[in-house]
Amino acid sequence: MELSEVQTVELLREYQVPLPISGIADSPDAARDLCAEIGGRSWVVKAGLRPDERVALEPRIECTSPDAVGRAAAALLGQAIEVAGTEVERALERVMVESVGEVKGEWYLALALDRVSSRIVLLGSTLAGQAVADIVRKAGPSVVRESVDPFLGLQPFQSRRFFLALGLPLELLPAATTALACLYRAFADLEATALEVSRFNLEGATLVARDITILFDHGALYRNPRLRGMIEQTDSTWPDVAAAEWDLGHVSMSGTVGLIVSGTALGAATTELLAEQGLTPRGVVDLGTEATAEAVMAALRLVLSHQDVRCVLLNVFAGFNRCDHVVEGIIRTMEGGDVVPPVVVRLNGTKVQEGLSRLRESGVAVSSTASLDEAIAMVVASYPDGTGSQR
Amino acid sequence: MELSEVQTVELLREYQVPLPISGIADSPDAARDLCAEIGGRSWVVKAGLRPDERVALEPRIECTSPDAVGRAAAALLGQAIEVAGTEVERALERVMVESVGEVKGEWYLALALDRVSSRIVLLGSTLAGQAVADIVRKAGPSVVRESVDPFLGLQPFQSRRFFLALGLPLELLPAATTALACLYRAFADLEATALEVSRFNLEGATLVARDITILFDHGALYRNPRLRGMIEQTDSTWPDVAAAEWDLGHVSMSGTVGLIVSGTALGAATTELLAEQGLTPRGVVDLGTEATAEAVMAALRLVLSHQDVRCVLLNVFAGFNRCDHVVEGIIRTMEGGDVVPPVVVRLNGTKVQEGLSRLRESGVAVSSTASLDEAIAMVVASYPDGTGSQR
Amino acid sequence: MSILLDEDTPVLVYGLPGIQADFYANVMLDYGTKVVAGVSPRHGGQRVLGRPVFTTTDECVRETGATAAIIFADADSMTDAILEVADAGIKLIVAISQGHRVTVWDKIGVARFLERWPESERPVLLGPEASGILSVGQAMIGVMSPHIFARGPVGVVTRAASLGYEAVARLTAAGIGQSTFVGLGADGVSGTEYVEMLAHFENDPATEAILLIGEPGGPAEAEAAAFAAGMLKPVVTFLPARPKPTGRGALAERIVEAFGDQAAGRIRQIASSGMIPVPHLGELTRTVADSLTRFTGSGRPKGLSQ
Amino acid sequence: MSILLDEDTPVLVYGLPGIQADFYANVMLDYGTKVVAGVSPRHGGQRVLGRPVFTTTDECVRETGATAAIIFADADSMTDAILEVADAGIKLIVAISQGHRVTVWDKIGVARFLERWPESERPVLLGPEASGILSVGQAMIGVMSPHIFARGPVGVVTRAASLGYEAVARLTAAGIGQSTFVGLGADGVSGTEYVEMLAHFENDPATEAILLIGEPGGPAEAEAAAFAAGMLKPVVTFLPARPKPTGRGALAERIVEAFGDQAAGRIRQIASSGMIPVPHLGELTRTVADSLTRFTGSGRPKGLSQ
Repeated sequence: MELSEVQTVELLREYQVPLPISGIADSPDAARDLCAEIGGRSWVVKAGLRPDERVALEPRIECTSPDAVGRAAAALLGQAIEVAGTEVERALERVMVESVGEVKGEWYLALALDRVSSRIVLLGSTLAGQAVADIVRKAGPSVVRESVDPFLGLQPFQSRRFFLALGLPLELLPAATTALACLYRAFADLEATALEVSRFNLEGATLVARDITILFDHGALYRNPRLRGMIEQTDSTWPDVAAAEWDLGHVSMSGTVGLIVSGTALGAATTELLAEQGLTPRGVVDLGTEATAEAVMAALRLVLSHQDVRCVLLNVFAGFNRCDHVVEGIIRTMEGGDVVPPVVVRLNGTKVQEGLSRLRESGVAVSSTASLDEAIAMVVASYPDGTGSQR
Repeated sequence: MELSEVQTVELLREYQVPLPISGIADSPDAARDLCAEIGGRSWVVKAGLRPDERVALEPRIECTSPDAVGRAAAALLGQAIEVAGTEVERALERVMVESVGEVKGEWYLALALDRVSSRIVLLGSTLAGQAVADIVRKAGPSVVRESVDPFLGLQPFQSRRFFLALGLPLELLPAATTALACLYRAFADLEATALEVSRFNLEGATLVARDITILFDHGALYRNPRLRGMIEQTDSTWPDVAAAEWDLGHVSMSGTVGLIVSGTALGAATTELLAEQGLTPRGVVDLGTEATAEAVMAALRLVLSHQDVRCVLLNVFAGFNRCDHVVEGIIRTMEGGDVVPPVVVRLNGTKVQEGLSRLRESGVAVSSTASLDEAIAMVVASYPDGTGSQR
Repeated sequence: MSILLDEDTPVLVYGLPGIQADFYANVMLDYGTKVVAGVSPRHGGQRVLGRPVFTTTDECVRETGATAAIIFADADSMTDAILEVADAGIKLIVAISQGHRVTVWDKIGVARFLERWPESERPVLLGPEASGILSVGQAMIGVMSPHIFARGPVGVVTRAASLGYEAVARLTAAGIGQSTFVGLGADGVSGTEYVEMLAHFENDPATEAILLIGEPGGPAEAEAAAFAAGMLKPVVTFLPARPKPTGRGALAERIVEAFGDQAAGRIRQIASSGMIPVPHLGELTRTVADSLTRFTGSGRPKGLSQ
Repeated sequence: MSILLDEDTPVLVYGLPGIQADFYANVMLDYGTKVVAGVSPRHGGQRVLGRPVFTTTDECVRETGATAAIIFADADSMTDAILEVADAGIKLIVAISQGHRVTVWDKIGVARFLERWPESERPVLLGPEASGILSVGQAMIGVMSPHIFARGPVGVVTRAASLGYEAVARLTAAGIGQSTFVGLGADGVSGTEYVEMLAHFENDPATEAILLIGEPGGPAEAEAAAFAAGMLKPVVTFLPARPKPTGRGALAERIVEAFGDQAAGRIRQIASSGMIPVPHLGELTRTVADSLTRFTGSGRPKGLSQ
């Protein structure tokens, strides 16, 4: 789960994180005029109002004059963005303009939950503005890290050690320690799984945290209605909203099979079996371990929302899941009509007999089996021209 | 540091602790009329507006009719109370009336910091309304206890185990667990050292926490301006306020020597030496480990505020304290005049030579020595009629 | 023989009575598990499935001598339930969260809590969101479907529940039975790791080979590979690559993989894998069968099963 | 000889430069203490008293090999400073709080933090609000006034700073010297207890008797009494009774005394005290002198001093 940059800034401001001054504009002229209002020596124009914009567009355009800001805004505004996980396109209607001071130093900071050691990892690098993968590759050993005990939280002495190792000037330590304490507090309070500050800048005499990403796990959302509300605000992330609502995992891919599974690892193994047959999923939806009929219905709606899905494969090996509950969701969806592509159902595990019997008795038009190999064969058979033609 | 009952209730209400309905009255009639307003089957009249009232007066009068409430209020109002640690008397001006429902069960609960194990002790007993010393004596092994890890806080399972062992009915566990979680949160949040609920009652179908005491250490006050403010509101606790202001410890006793020491243990040993001579302190003020001249002045003011002090003994063996700083405070106090009783100064340790020289050079009228035995002899000599006559 | 669990292990069901707890307690009983009692803060004093229900785990352990537990709890009550069960001295805990998933922060808090015990005394925690443990033909503590298992020489340890079942079903269909199946639970935050299970399987006379199912590139898998290199028994691994989420969804994982507390070890260990990889699901049974013919430990004959 | 500290122990001064740190670092240096460096988050890179100042304790330990530390810090910074010093591997820590007292909650947090080390590796923490440690004629880490000490056979351990000095001054005046003086700090929350020091003194060839100064009826004193019963060397105790505060000021103490984690042990141990009590301060030197004549351990002659 990800927030837009505007939402991120709104949240972090409450934690007294030192953030850049910014504004929002809906036209090139408005963007240009913003520069005088927000001040600064240079500016960054961003498509920061929806989470998916970060992915779809160049995330930031640096400008050294108000006119350049206007041109950057013009280049962005009106561009078409595919709503993530759907085929719907919409135009970019607003841009965000951030003021930048005289940059005298730049660092990269991130906090992440380390599930293996039950600690929080704090890491930093001088490679500001780069992706963590690049930082790993380029700066491996020079990356600075601290391990934080969740029972104690980040201690000031750790912050000082961290920033000194990153080469921050001594006189900035108190301000940097305070800023990092605010970031840590937000991270812990919001139960985030990762928080990245791509640019932790010294501008003039001031520290500014820029280009921030916060990620959350599904679990954290039900406990934090405000975060949930923020994610729901953005219609563009409908798959994310559905995923949060029904605890579904969701990954978009480029194929034509709409794949629904119980568990990401089963999804991975099923994807490999499909690949053996020349097939790729369009998307993989993970029902998790305790899917209700309603969750199954939402999962089917989610894969069917991709118009290029040619076949649906639902592969559930039930433990805590129950085949009878899954079947209930399938029947209700099929009876609701409008399901065009063929649907293959593979069920095994808890209540498999009850599930398969009920499905067959219902008379809905699905192929069903308890064997995954048979199910894969049924999917292949649903491509009358062979699977090679699938895009 | 202790709060009045009204202040305690005001604080705990913010933590959603289930508290009795109560009101404040300044006349017997008003107290009687309050009964109808606050409802209830019976009432308790208390002198609950200042912390020292708990000590000076019968803490609570139980009444079964509004008329009885009026009579109880009449008995209390206008009574003279000695302001703790001073000879000033003042009249009780207001009483607190609490509504009581149909009491179906009563328990005693307390939370306290266990410095030895670095844990928080939760204890409970069925001997509601009794002093902890009596509970220890009467109920020793039947007392129920839980040990709480400060890093984890009180866990619901511990509350359930605790209340079950106390014999609470199963159906009350959720409400009792919630109430105790609120109490624990207040305890931890306010950094209290002890929190006692003398009566944790089941009244009708509701749990009510009554007759609550919260204690704080000096250290916690500087971090919590609100608490500090509450304590300062009540002029009656001037010694406490002075103690908090200068980090002084203060104990009232019944003798005539105004004793100022560096450290409670040195105070205890000095008291024993005085006792050998037939003398008892009127009060013992502890300067602690880092007394400034101002703190010494406050300590002298504090012991001199007792009009029955016949001699002042200041006994400092300095380590982190410094004799030169202590002497500064003595000289400034003596030069300010109005010091009637003889003052004996014993100094040793850090900067003792500088301190004693400066004191002698100043010419202020005190006897001084580096030896405690000599100092005790000087105190004895200041009782011209012998120490047997001291009161 | 088996690891951690057999037909004499006394098991308590936390959350019994309850819809899910009732259902799976019945499955467990049918399979021969020695379910001795239920624990429910709200239903103490009742009897369910012919067993007493206690209000606290402490009391239950005192009265029944239970040494293992399965917990059915909502995400919001899960931390409290695990702490209660661990605090009562239970050393084998399967945790099944109902409804919402337990937050990763809660899971980390529980794992951090378990550090209060030295490693040798620390409870084994499977979950939250685990499948549980099943010693074939003896007992089950979990939410598996017992009909897919058959007795035999393969120990199975998996983080993935469904894929673990899939693997077991394939083994059984191919005539390769299992000794004990252990589902560690998703996310890898429980504090109980593959390595601990590998050590148990290595010492279990009934186990001749181990199938480990996980994720490629994870630090726990790397640690397991290093451990497996020193084992007598073959360890077969199936680590299907998961589709990477688009966007920056995997930021935390990438950071921890690169810089987590185990990261340095991971890089060292990946080079020297002591495990036999399964290329894809279709090859699983063949790879396991091959590995069984390799094992000659304990002086027993090589062979598929015995 | 001495315990924990001698003239070769490399000591860092956290909070140097600083008014109090400067003053006591000078006293320590004058006494012969091997002060190697200062640590100050704000003054790294400077030189003070001819020693380098580092920004972090980590760096200081790496560069100077310091193994002991004295911390001068405000109440609000004390927890952070102690954690920093302990995290850097320092095993003897004296903490002196400046200005306000450290809250009891903070002290408990620090003591709880130190539990991450097994007991045998846990740092010795004297304080916050301690006097420190002084090995007579060798070195001092603390805020004592060295002129009151004289070399001799009595180990002193005290929670009370001033009363400890008073006792030492009386011993010195009576011709009875000291080996090492240890001020544990007030409140008894540091996690370092009398018992640990008694064990050190028992093994120290220079110590023939121990003087323990504390409070009557405390659980730590009771634990010490039980330990002393098994020691070869005599333990003299001076436990003056403090005036009880009026009102309910001592509620926490009363609760913990009766029901704290150590309370059960306390009741058991009070009955069998292995310590020799000092009736009042005037009797202190005589009681200690008497105890010295009793000690015959290590094959050395009995005697007041040697």
